[in-house]
Amino acid sequence: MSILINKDTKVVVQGITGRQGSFHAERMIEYGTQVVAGVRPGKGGEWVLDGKVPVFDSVKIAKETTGANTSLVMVPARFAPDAMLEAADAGIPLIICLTEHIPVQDMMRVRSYLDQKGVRLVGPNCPGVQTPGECNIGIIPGDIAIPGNVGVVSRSGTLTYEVLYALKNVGIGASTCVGIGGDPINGTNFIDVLQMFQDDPGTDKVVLIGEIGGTDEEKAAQYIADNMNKPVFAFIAGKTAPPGKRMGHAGAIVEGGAGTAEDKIKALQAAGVQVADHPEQIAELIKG
Amino acid sequence: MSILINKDTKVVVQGITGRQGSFHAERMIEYGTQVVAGVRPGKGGEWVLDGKVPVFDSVKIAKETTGANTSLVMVPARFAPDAMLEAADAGIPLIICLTEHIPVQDMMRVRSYLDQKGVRLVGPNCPGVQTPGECNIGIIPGDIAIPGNVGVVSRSGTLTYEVLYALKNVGIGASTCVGIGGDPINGTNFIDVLQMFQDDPGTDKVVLIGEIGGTDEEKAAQYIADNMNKPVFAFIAGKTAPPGKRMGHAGAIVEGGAGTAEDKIKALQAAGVQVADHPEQIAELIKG
Amino acid sequence: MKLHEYQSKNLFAQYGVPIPKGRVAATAAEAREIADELGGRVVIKSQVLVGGRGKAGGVKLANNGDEAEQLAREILSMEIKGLPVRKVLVDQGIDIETEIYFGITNDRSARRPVLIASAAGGVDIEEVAATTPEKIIRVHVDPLLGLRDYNVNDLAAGIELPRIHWKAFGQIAHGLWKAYLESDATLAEINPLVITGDGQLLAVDGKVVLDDNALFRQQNLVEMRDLDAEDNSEIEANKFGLTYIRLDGEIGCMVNGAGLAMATMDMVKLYGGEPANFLDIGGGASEEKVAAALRIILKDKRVKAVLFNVFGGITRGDEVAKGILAALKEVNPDVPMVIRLVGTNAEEGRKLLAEADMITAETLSEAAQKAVEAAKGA
Amino acid sequence: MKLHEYQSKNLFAQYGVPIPKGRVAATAAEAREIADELGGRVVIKSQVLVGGRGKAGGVKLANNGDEAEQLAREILSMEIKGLPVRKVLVDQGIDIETEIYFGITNDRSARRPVLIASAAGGVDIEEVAATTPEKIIRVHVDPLLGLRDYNVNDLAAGIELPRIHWKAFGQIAHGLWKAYLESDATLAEINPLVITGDGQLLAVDGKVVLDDNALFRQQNLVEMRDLDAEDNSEIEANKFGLTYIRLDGEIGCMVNGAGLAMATMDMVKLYGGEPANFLDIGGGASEEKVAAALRIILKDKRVKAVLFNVFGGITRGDEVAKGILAALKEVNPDVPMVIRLVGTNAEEGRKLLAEADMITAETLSEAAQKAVEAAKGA
Repeated sequence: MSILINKDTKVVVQGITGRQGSFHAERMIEYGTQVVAGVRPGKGGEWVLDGKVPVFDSVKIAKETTGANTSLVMVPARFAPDAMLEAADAGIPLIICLTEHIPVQDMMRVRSYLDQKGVRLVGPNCPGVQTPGECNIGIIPGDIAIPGNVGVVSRSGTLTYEVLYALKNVGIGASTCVGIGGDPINGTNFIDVLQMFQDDPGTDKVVLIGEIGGTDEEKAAQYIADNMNKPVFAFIAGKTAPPGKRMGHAGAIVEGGAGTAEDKIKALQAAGVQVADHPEQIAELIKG
Repeated sequence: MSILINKDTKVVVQGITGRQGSFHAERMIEYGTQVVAGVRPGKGGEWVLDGKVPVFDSVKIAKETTGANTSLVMVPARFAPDAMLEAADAGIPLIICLTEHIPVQDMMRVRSYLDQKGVRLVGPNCPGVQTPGECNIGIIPGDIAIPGNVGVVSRSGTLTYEVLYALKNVGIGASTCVGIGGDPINGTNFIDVLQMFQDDPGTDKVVLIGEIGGTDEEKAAQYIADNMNKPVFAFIAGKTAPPGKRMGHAGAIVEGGAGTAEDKIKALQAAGVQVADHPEQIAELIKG
Repeated sequence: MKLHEYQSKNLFAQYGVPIPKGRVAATAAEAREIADELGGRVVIKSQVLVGGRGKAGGVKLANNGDEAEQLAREILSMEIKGLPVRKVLVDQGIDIETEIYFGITNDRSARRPVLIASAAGGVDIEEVAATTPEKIIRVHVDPLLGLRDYNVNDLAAGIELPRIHWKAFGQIAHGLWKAYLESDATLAEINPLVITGDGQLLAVDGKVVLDDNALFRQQNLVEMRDLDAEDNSEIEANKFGLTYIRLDGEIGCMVNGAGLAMATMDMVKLYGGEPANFLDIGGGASEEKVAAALRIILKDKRVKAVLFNVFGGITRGDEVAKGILAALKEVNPDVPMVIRLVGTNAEEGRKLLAEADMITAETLSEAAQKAVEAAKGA
Repeated sequence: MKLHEYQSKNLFAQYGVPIPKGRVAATAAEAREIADELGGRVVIKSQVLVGGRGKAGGVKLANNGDEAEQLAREILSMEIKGLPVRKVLVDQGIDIETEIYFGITNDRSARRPVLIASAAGGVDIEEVAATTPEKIIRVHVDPLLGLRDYNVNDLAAGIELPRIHWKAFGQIAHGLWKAYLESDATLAEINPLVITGDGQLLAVDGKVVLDDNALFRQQNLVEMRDLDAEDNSEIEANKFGLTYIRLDGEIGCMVNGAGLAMATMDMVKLYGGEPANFLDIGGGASEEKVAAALRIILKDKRVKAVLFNVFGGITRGDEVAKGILAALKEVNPDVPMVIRLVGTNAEEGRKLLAEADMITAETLSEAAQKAVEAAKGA
């Protein structure tokens, strides 16, 4: 079992004709993901990736023609807000946006619109979602995770790979791995994913990978204390990050004394979460 | 029993310090309606109507202070869109807007926003809502209807009074009378109200008063055929209206051959609705 | 409020929509001058606010200044569907390859703006919609988001616009949208949007209808109003806050409320008469308003009887009656007057009016019947 | 990107927010000239992009041109928190009656813009929020609707602003909102917004922080960038698409991915070292990028060892290794280098790097430990 995506997920890739888009779409297909369509306005009717994927002028047409039910957005930042709105307007219920550097005000408008449409967005500025063995949407390497019963949710990219890889090395697999992204305004937060994992019969344990900035980890801790009976393991990056500086991710910043790693770790521990000192330790903690 | 409003409804009047606003608020209080607050920015802290009603600077403050759960909007057209947005933002679940002449594009934006907030709007350009004997919000005269089991829904003002009055004259009362207004873009349509009447145990029969323009009566007919078992009686105004002309109400216009009284009457009759030749006949038909 | 073709196209041009070179002329000599400037080959188009001017001979092609002057003179002396032609638009002749329909309007049932396009442009779009609806592409715009590029892509793909024109079409779409939005239009239409022989897109004809309720914030556009195209009585009624629409019958109607006014007209017809007008005097009934309404009704010499139908709700019936009596004294009508007054203090009102030599009625049916009879007797 | 006070206030003024008369000066003579123009009584304010300049002596009151020149000279020779003062703002002296805080920022957890106001203005708003949170009024704005009058009313009522000032406050609110919106600000702040003795509202101090991700559409504002206020190495890193932040330790870190980079720093600390920097080289690792990153790290003379931590996922480990080797050859560092390479083709990569006299590690823990040891030994 899994959350968000599985072997039946049909993906439309917005920006499939770009360098990044075509490269990763190819990897996704190799993984076994059903990439049923690409979108590039003005290129409708063409086929890409050696004729494997048809391109459409809009998400609406792509969805009507192929039945796509998930969109992967890999267009440049200045086009990404419209790309998400387009997918939502076309009735796509799940949008995964990898694009980094989207202006915050744009994201506030997009998120408001998506909420009103009841559309789930994962990202932006995230590595994507992977249900090992079934479906891989985004840029999480296909060979670093094996199927299993641990749900993983993270604000980070390579740090997540690190944890997945450490789990794999001790023979532990993942039900689904969700990268929620490093931006201050995103679509899906920890609580959303924790709830899905709690409800997913295929997930027995959960790993949460957080970092400095905002208060989402603190809210997640509260949620865990109130609503979860599955064990949760966590790592929080940024203990040594200085205040007032964005640590690469737009959302990773300690501002006005809020958003420190210490606060988050304390909150999680108080909620019964085992917090690792370093990412590789997660695997040891889970193995027990 | 009734729909939308009853003796427990607490009303805030936006525009209570205006000539129209204060006049009708006074009538509403005489009727027994709980008018708990008025709103006029910059006049917060004053009391109006001989000290009966406190005035607040915003709907939000009025709601927090008085527990108002319904707003009556009686401000001029250029301020009415913001007044509705304000009530919605303040968390008022029911807005009744009497204001006429609101620009259509403003109304499209307002309606879109209210939908996303899950707020019910009745109107604009409507006479209001009356639950005889319990609560009267708007300008429907208080003495032309008696409590009863007939639900009335109408796009018109005085034409509705005509029907209520004719019903009263033969001893028939109304459960609730809802004026949905004569504008092309409004908040609540026939189907919304028909559904409420169908579900309301206090309503046994329903009167629908339509007019030329749009296709809401046709859609209502379909709804009645598919979903209602309570008898419905109707009158449609505008059989003699020439095409291409707005008959007073912004929404009352036959355009491109659509929206004629004939089409609406046919559709209603096909749905088993008894359609009266003239408004006073409604009372006779119901009396049977 | 409708804008003329030249006004509409100039508005579009302000928002970056390309239009043919041309100018409006009020005389044949001016038309010649413009034709000469444009190189001779021009279209002379009557500027009247009714449809079907082409079929009526109000649009002609001229090959040189002489022809332009001659044709402009002819057109400027025409009347089309009762409206005098006071101006002609002289546009350069266009080498037309393809004609597209492109409009933006308010979709009442979807409650949002809709872009409408069709590759079958140049003709009546309602006819296309009726006969070959699949040729009409509709794309809704979210009113809080405004027009997005993907809306335009859906439209361009829908009408199978050749890729080479997508960029130009996109600019036109955004221009038309801004024109629609910022002028509070209920319709902003380009028909035809032409693809010329050398691959340019041009708005060859344009139509804009403004939302009358939004004119308070559109002062620049209000100044373009062409009162020639409107009924004098309707203009007069507007000044007094009345809504008046002239019809073809003999029974003048004066009613408070639009729905009730329509119902009253319908009743007149039901009893064998024909209403002379729609007239809504709105809430209350001040002496001044009633008098103005009476004057307007009676100006129509076909009126053989006047029917008042007033539901005195908020306003008390006796006060309404007094207003009517004062108005009657001022206007002094010579046709029979039937009044039906109900609601608050109606009894008192009816008594006052009966003394004033008016025919009174209790119900709407009775009132309509009496008015029809009175008109026949008059 | 931060704007200076004078830039922020000029931006606000463009949107109709009233500001004191004044101008920026780069020399004491200019300051004197401006003071004379303004009538003598002026405030001389250092323009530096750090907080607390008042406490540092960077804001002074002058009563005449002589004093202004003297004080400007003093301030222009100062360094505040390591930043040289290159400009002063010379503003007319204001008769202050009341000081209000008024700002607009992005509320991360509400996911919408928030207006923040307090009658306790003029001081650090975070301090007010911490000690007397009830004095801070927050009103959210719907990002699709934009600022509405009722938002402003809620704010004005919340801070109990006297009615007489509501209109002026409303204009300032709409101006500040437009400035925030159209410049893609993450913060637009007036502190204090002053009510003067004669009842005027004036933005006496201003602060604007722009969204770095939106600078592509803010060319006019980008030109105001003050590179003096930024770390040279950070500017250099930016050019290569790297994110670099200087810290105080001795172990240089080069990592792909922001989260992993933070985790790597944390590991260094965990094993008793101190990271010298945060550095994210992003996806892939081209020779050029790696070389630039190395140069930037090694420019910091405190660095005693460099730790590479690369998760070769999409990019293959052997290619990453080759990129690093080429970069090493170019930069030729004289401190020990520890590399930990995992993921796709990591084995091949590690072999290549071991031959190049680098210390290799299998896990992040091992790598951090080895780097700390190497730094001690160096």
